Amino acid sequence: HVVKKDHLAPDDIRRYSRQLLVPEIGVQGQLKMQNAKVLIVGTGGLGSPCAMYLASMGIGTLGLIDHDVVDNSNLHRQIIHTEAARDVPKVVSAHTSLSRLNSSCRVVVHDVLLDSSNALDTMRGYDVVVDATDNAATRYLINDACVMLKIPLVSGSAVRLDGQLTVYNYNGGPCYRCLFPTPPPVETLSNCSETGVLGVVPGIIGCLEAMEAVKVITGKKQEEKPNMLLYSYTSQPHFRSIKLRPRKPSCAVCGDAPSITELVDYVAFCGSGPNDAAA
Amino acid sequence: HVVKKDHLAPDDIRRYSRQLLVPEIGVQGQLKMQNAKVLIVGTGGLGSPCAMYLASMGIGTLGLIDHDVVDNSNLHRQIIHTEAARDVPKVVSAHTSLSRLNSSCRVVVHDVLLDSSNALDTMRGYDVVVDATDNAATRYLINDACVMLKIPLVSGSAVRLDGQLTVYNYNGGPCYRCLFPTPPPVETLSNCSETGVLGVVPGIIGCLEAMEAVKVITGKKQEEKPNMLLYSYTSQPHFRSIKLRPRKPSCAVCGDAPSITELVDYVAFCGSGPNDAAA
Amino acid sequence: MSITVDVEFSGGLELIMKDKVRQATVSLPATADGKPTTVRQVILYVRDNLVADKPQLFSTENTVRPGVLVMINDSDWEVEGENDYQVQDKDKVLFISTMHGG
Amino acid sequence: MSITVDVEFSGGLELIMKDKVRQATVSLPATADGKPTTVRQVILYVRDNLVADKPQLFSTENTVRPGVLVMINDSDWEVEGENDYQVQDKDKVLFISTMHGG
Ligand SMILES: [Zn+2]
Ligand SMILES: [Zn+2]
Repeated sequence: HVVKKDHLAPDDIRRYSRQLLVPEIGVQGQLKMQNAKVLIVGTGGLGSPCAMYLASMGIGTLGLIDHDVVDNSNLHRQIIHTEAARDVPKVVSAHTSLSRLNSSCRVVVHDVLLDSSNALDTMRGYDVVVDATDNAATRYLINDACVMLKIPLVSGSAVRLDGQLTVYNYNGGPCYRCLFPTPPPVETLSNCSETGVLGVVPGIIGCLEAMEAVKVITGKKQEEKPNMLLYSYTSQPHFRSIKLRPRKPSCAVCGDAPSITELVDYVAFCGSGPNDAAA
Repeated sequence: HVVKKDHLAPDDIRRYSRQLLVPEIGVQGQLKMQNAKVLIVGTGGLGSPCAMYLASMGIGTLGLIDHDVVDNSNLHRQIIHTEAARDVPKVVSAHTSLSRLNSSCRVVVHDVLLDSSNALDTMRGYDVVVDATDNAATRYLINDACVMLKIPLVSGSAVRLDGQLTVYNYNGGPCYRCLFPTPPPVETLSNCSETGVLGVVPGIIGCLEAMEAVKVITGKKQEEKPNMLLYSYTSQPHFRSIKLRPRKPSCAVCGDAPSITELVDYVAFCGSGPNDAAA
Repeated sequence: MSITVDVEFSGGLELIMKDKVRQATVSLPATADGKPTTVRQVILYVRDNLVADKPQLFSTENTVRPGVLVMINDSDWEVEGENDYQVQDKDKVLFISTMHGG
Repeated sequence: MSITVDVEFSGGLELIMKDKVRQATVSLPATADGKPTTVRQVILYVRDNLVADKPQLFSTENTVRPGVLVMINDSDWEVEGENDYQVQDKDKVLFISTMHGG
């Protein structure tokens, strides 16, 4: 249990002085960040910059979930991990880096493979969840758990030279299932290890996920209508924002009469899971 | 002198395998990155993610220029610097972090205050220059030196909740002076220490600067018309791209009959310099 | 009278198109019975004319496959009536495949 | 006949406007001599009516101050003829202050 702060310590005023000067943040915004608990699922390409910036900006509690160890082929994009961390569990390596950046950030590590047996207990109590994972089954799992736990979900993805970003289950907007009620065919599923990704693409999207988390925490996000940001290095302009539907009353999980009221087997649902390297 | 690589070592193939899978990058793109020399001026909010991603993606030589030391109030946004690096010269701290991320990146540090006496010698020989500085005088200095040395200039800025990004002096597009022939009045000048900035805003723009550098190196940038990307957390959509003029034949530095053919006194020109805390 | 629409592919769908096109302008013939053209007809046209070789990666059951969002003039087609939306001349239809990588 | 234009402020210019407005729709009166309205008149209108108290932070010498870019319908005004561009009804004029921080 963490006691809520109601004022900033003198050290914090010096450290975060540049943020306190931003009118939309100020002391109240900084306090909201310091009292916030954010869970980042995945400490890979997206989770790296997201965790580093959230910790640096002064988020009070950061939860990290990952079951993987650092591999050589991660290093071109997963900047929270150093060469020395190869073969170390990613959450351990990430914790080390975050402690170097901001020792006052409380980091809670979960070295587990998130599944329907542990998701609700692991995710309960967080104010915002960031989806920084790399497979469809885990994305449905996180979505459903967020709906059941009533937690806003910041969701990003990055493949090749493209990225996508949405906040689900927030302020009358859709959840992931409202948009994608049926999982895609197995042969369309792919992740970074098959299709590749330029290192800085998850950097861009991960930073934007951190920004969305801040917007949710400070309340600024409430002024926005549901939307999805698309990024592509190969289209001009690189960024475009598209308007999304509101929450669907007929949604199986967030709808008015949900048929899914507890977590299911998401690997079976998608026909492919977090450990399947190829489709 | 660095020998150009014409093939990837087996270790590099493993390490950068996810990038090699991206069709627009591939082996040729990766070799272009490994043979490239990028100079980042400023290792603060913008320079931090830009340097980290460029090093991680496999840029062969990274030059870093900064004359400052790490301050407590930098840490909320300058994620290349750790708490332990407080009071250490920024280029030294940055070099340490980059070596941890990618020991095969050749880092050249310049612990100097860039001015008209040293800029040309320091900047000569780089393929791309990234402007990650925080004041108008240095921005004019870097621009003029890039024009004289014929180096494309990736320029970003971040203040409060807003950012801007442009590539100058490239492919028939404008230079900084083409857009801003006259420096702004001194009372409009400000930097992060006066107006503040949310930590992740330079994160977003610095990542995008790294992406622009990659696009210049791989040649992809040639397909684009001159443009400026605007980012703001307070406008919807957050990103917009605006079309810029081409190079101005009447420009004082990059025009057909330039009146500025050697570097001038930029602090006098702007009425304010890199060491002026307030306008 | 035929209708012209701009179609665009994103999130990897461009890779399954002929020549990996991201964008195309397509002319849809008038319907035989004089009924308006729906976005479903645009989807079937794309499936039959633009997709390179695996139509099931774009379309199943006479609509887009699961995991594809359709945006009509930058708005979610769900708001517009989905498959039955009547396309107007010069409409922009964007197909986005959801991506899972990170 | 008056002309209506949307004006927008970016890069910090919004902070020097009354109520820190980012966007406003302004109606410019017809010119007395029947001449077309130019973007210079938009600039002077903004200076005299929207800027809170320091007009010189927005405009000097009857145009925008140095360091401000003007975009007309998302294109650099330099291409359009700068101050003398004849504004059309419903034009969007975006004023961007260059930022130097990092
Ligand atoms: Zn739903
Ligand atoms: Zn010029």
